[in-house]
Amino acid sequence: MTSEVSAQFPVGAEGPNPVRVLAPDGALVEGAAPSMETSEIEEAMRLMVLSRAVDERAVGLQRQGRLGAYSPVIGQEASVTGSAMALDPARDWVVPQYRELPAYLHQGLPLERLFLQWTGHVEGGHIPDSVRMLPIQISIAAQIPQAAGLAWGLRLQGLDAVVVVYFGEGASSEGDFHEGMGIAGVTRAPVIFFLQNNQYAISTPRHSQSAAPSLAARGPGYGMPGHVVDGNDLLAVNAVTQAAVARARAGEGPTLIESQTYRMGPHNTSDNPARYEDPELRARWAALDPIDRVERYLVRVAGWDQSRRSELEGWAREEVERAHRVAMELGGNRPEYLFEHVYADPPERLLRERGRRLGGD
Amino acid sequence: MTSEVSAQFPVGAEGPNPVRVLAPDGALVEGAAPSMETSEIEEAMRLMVLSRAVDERAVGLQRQGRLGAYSPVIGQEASVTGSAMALDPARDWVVPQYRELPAYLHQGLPLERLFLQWTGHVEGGHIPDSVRMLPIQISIAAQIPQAAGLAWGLRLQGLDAVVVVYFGEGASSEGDFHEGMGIAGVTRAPVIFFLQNNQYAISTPRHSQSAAPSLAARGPGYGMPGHVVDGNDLLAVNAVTQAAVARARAGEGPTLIESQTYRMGPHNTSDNPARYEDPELRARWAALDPIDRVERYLVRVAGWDQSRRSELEGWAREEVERAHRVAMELGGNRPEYLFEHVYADPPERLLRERGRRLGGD
Amino acid sequence: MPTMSVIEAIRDALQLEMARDERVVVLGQDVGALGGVFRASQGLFERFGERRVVDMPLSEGMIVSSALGLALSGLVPVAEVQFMGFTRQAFHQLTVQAARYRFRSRGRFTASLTIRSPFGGGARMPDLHADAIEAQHANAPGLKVVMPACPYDAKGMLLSAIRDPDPVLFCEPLRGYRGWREEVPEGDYTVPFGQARTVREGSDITLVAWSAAVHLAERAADRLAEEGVRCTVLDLRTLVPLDVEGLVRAVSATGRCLVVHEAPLTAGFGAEVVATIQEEAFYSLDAPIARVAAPDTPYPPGTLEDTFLPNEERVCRAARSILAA
Amino acid sequence: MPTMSVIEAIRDALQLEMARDERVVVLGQDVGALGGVFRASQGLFERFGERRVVDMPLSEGMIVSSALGLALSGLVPVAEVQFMGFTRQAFHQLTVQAARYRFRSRGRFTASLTIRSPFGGGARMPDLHADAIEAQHANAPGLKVVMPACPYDAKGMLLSAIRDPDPVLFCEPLRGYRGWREEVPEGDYTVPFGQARTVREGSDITLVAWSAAVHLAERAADRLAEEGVRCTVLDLRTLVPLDVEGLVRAVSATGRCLVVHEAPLTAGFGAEVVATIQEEAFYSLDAPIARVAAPDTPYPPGTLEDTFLPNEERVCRAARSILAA
Ligand SMILES: Cc1ncc(C[n+]2csc(CCOP(=O)(O)OP(=O)(O)O)c2C)c(N)n1
Ligand SMILES: Cc1ncc(C[n+]2csc(CCOP(=O)(O)OP(=O)(O)O)c2C)c(N)n1
Ligand SMILES: [Mg+2]
Ligand SMILES: [Mg+2]
Repeated sequence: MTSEVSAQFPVGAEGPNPVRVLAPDGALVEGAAPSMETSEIEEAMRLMVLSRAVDERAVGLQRQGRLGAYSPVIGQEASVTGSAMALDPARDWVVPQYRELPAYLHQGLPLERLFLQWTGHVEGGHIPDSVRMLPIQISIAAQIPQAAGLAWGLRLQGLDAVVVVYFGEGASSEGDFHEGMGIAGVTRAPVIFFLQNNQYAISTPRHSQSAAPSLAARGPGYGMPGHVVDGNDLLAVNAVTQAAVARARAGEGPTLIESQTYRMGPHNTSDNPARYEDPELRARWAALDPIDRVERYLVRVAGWDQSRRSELEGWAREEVERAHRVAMELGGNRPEYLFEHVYADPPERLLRERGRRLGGD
Repeated sequence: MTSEVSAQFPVGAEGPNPVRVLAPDGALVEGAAPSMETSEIEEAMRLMVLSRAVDERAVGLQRQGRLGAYSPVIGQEASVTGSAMALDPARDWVVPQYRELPAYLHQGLPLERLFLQWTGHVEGGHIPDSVRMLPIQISIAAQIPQAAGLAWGLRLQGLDAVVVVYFGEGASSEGDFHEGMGIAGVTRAPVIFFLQNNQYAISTPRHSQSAAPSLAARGPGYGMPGHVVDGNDLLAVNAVTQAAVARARAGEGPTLIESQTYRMGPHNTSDNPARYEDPELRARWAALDPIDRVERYLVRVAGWDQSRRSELEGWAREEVERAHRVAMELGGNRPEYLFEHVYADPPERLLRERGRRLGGD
Repeated sequence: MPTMSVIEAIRDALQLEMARDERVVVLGQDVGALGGVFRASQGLFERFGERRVVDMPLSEGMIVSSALGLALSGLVPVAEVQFMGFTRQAFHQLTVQAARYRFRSRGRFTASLTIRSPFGGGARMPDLHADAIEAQHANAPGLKVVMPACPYDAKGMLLSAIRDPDPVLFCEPLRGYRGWREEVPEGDYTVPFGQARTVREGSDITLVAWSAAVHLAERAADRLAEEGVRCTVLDLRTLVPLDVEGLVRAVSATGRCLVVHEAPLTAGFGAEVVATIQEEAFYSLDAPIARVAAPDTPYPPGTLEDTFLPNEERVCRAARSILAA
Repeated sequence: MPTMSVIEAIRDALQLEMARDERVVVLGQDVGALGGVFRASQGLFERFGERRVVDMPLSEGMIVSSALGLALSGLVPVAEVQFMGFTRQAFHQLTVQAARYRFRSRGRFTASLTIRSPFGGGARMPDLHADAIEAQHANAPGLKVVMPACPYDAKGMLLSAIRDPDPVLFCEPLRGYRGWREEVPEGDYTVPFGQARTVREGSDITLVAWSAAVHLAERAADRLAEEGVRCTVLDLRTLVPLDVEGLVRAVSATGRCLVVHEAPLTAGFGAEVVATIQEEAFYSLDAPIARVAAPDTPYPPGTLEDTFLPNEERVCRAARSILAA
């Protein structure tokens, strides 16, 4: 009888090959063309190099106790930058998890505000009015259905905005992921679910997260396509995201993108990957550095030499110092901040307590 | 560039054709063989006819105010019976939603206990020790991840039990569904997710529930196969479930089955489908009555005539009366029940309150 | 003035506000063609169309989180969660995410969203449908928890809730959906939050309640009146914000107080009421404040509701012992 | 006798019980090779293997609901939810599903499951990691809520929790994970639920607290002692079951009481403590009971914790005004 019973939706042993545009040696793969102008790729380099400089500085500051927990982007710069640059910050939105620094900068968030975030200054979450992004989300996956609702709402208001929501492969296990995908599907909301599969959720490896060979396989279960992309390939990520943006903008609905990449740093500055990381896996990915790959491409097509990268790195270090300095000038939190922005119209009881606490000590 | 960007997991406009064994006229479809002996099919008839007799009586009783809300099975008898009969009640488990009466009976739950459930008697939820099923679940989808955990636990204990968990297409929108599928996938738990897509969740039509052409398409996203089956075809449902049971028993992991059927009755006895039901859709499904289809098959292969069905119906009515009578003999709830089985070891404070309340009024 | 039941008052508020403010969208399970399982949104789908009245998939988490997303986009969602107990499925989205957007973004983002949800006994609903969990939400700063007890308040407070720039959990007394008719003005009016309502005044004892329990307190007060006991009945109306001053005033005037609610005793909101009064009006108290609540058991099947829920007899008995103290 | 920190005591209880009872399985995020983000399960994976120490996917709902399923199958799961605030993601599975299986099945099924979860300030954790929401769980009949304050209790109460046939939310004081070393017996012992612990006795005022706040109460008591004030410090240990008798006894003896907790004031568990005392010991009270708690604001970033959380200064000041009353 089992011959009658065909599994209409069989599971392959392995996921599909990811979309790739740029080979690790910086050459375009056979038949591929870049989706970005050279000037845009140079802009991407700038964001990626800046991001890595922030990582370095932040880790240093954290060791000195001058910064709270910080989640380095290292290894995922192309994944974040390539996707973010498919957006138009003048109309599109970014909904963050917490490991997407270049995307925030591309949307227009000043770097100094991020230092405020990491030092635990309340102003860290205060996104300037002109910047289309939500605050960083620490409650894993909570932002996913919110992003779907945001996209749906923007469309209901006749705007042609697109929303990209970032999250990890860990986040994709939460019920919130399912609920966000579900509502985006039925409302055809212009949202792109950008899943950064960096192989770990703190110490938990990808295979403990789900038995699916590919997480992109979840798209069709919500009536949307699912793509797998080489997340260390700036141009592939950008191309796949551009296509998803076009689809969303045209009213054709949401897309799920699984960007396969690797977290080259610790989960955050209090984590020690030596306890759980697979050294072979790490070595394989280390050879696929996303910034080096783009640099090799620029060497090939735009006449870059080593000095260009060093110059950028120098600029980035200065920019990081500047931003850090500006952030520190704001000073620390003040007790009264605790009582601000709790409600538009705070209850009497809270006002009384405020008076007591701020008056008293 | 979009030519580079192939959707590895594209979404078809329509779902696949469901597995079918028995044509509406009661003939086997070309090349199909029944997965059940004729005697088993007669047993299935017994369960299905009994279920329908319960539906009729329960609706009547509810109108007289002698029963709480009741959710009729009508239209879904083959879907429930065919799947339940793939199980071995001596080792396998059923985890219910609430619309699977024949499955409970097949597991060995006495019908009288269900009358207790529907009249709101506390003993309604008291599953006898020998019966492998959890109590009916009213909180939609909450049972799904519990079933996965149950299956995982049985396997960890070296048992070769399989768990079938029932739920509706509405339930598949809850985060609980995702979480249950997820853990079953990674633990390869011996559980079958039996999704009864009866086209409505109260008034909400299937297409408002999800944009996926088929809900079975969700299987691969969790590393398990997804099947679509004609839920009004007893033999197809049984065959597909048997295969899934064999797979689970062999340690190969979980399966998702979408059984496409139709709720021919109201959502429950306080619902009025006239407000929302699509009459054409209803008419199409009305022609596909699952009991009639099996009867036609038995007429063809086992020499059944009209009298067999009438006899069964007579027996069923009597059995319903008997069960109802037995249930009523137990009497109503007694105040002390409120304080029983709250904790193995109730807090002092609760005992005091118990004394106060049971002593006082 | 027309008379309305609670459900009619709610429907009236919804249609008025949808007509007045284009940004208002209604979403929830079965709120469209069916008009809601209790008909709160009846007629809205036909009048305002499927873009503004949305049948949602069966997921409370999805309903609350996408309502939050809609609010972040600038719309004004009014979401229905079919039963208050099922707000637990959306607990983090409501009590943390919606409640803290303003704070976490220093005011850049606000969650101007209303969650309507019925609760409470009396209708003999199936398992898990009647749970009163208002206290669990009241411990979530950033969220407002409002609990009208009558049609007039239901309408005026729902209009306040929808217009409130912060998230509001609007809890509706299922028991009163079809009954409790009273005169309700046509057209626009609001009932402000944080102002308790004196239902009746009496000098012997103050009965404090909210939502359906207010009616129980009134009935008990009637019975006590026959025994010559004069009760003040205070309807808190909103738990957050809490009208501390009104509460203290009402209790100080009588020196005796009884709090009545449907939720289980331990950590129910009655505890907050008692704690607040005793902190603020200790020296006016002539007797210990008592609570009449459900016992610390799960919500039982309908036929055990009479044992589980507060009733007139239990309220009167508790009042008498306070008066005897 | 060896000395242990809170985390060592927890680890010791886990390994003892896993060795003693084969049915015990440990599950949670990062509990395997990493040994838990706070190392509570360090060494268990190596010793008991991946079938009994399971790294779970990132979903608290999944963790709690599959632990519940494991319990229904006859195993004895001990699940870690990385931070108590994230039990909200599993709220209905914990506060309804696990809490009511016994009741709903008339005892056929029980949820012998323990959820361990750290909480509380002092460690300057990121946003949303320190929330104290014990009161929200305490309003869920069927669930037990236990909150040890010291290594000795952490070990003995965890052993009680695992052996308890009912679901237990075991809340761990993050602040004391590495500190608060004290002598803890090797081997098996249990600390029963529902028995408050008298940390010190004094005749002027009773400070009531649980979990980390007990240490704060002790430090405040030290300071007050310098002013000649003798404090009783009572550690409730478990909120459900609540040791009503012990609480009443301790407060009656001094006639004055202050409750200290980290959760926001409104509808925090302090309200229940105050309400219970004033119901049961009204005539022994010489002054209103006060609560020192967090204000009704969201949990702020770490550097605002000092403004947000109760501290010695605030506890002493409140105690002094009670004594002056
Ligand atoms: C709801 C919730 N559960 C648990 C945590 C603790 N936690 C913080 S980060 C993290 C892992 C996230 O993994 P992933 O989504 O893959 O993102 P990545 O850090 O790898 O970028 C966990 C478990 C949390 N912050 N929120
Ligand atoms: C968590 C939760 N949300 C809402 C409800 C109210 N409700 C009861 S049945 C139902 C529809 C269920 O639809 P489906 O899962 O398709 O099962 P069906 O009734 O069609 O068999 C709803 C919304 C509930 N009981 N539980
Ligand atoms: Mg990750
Ligand atoms: Mg259905």
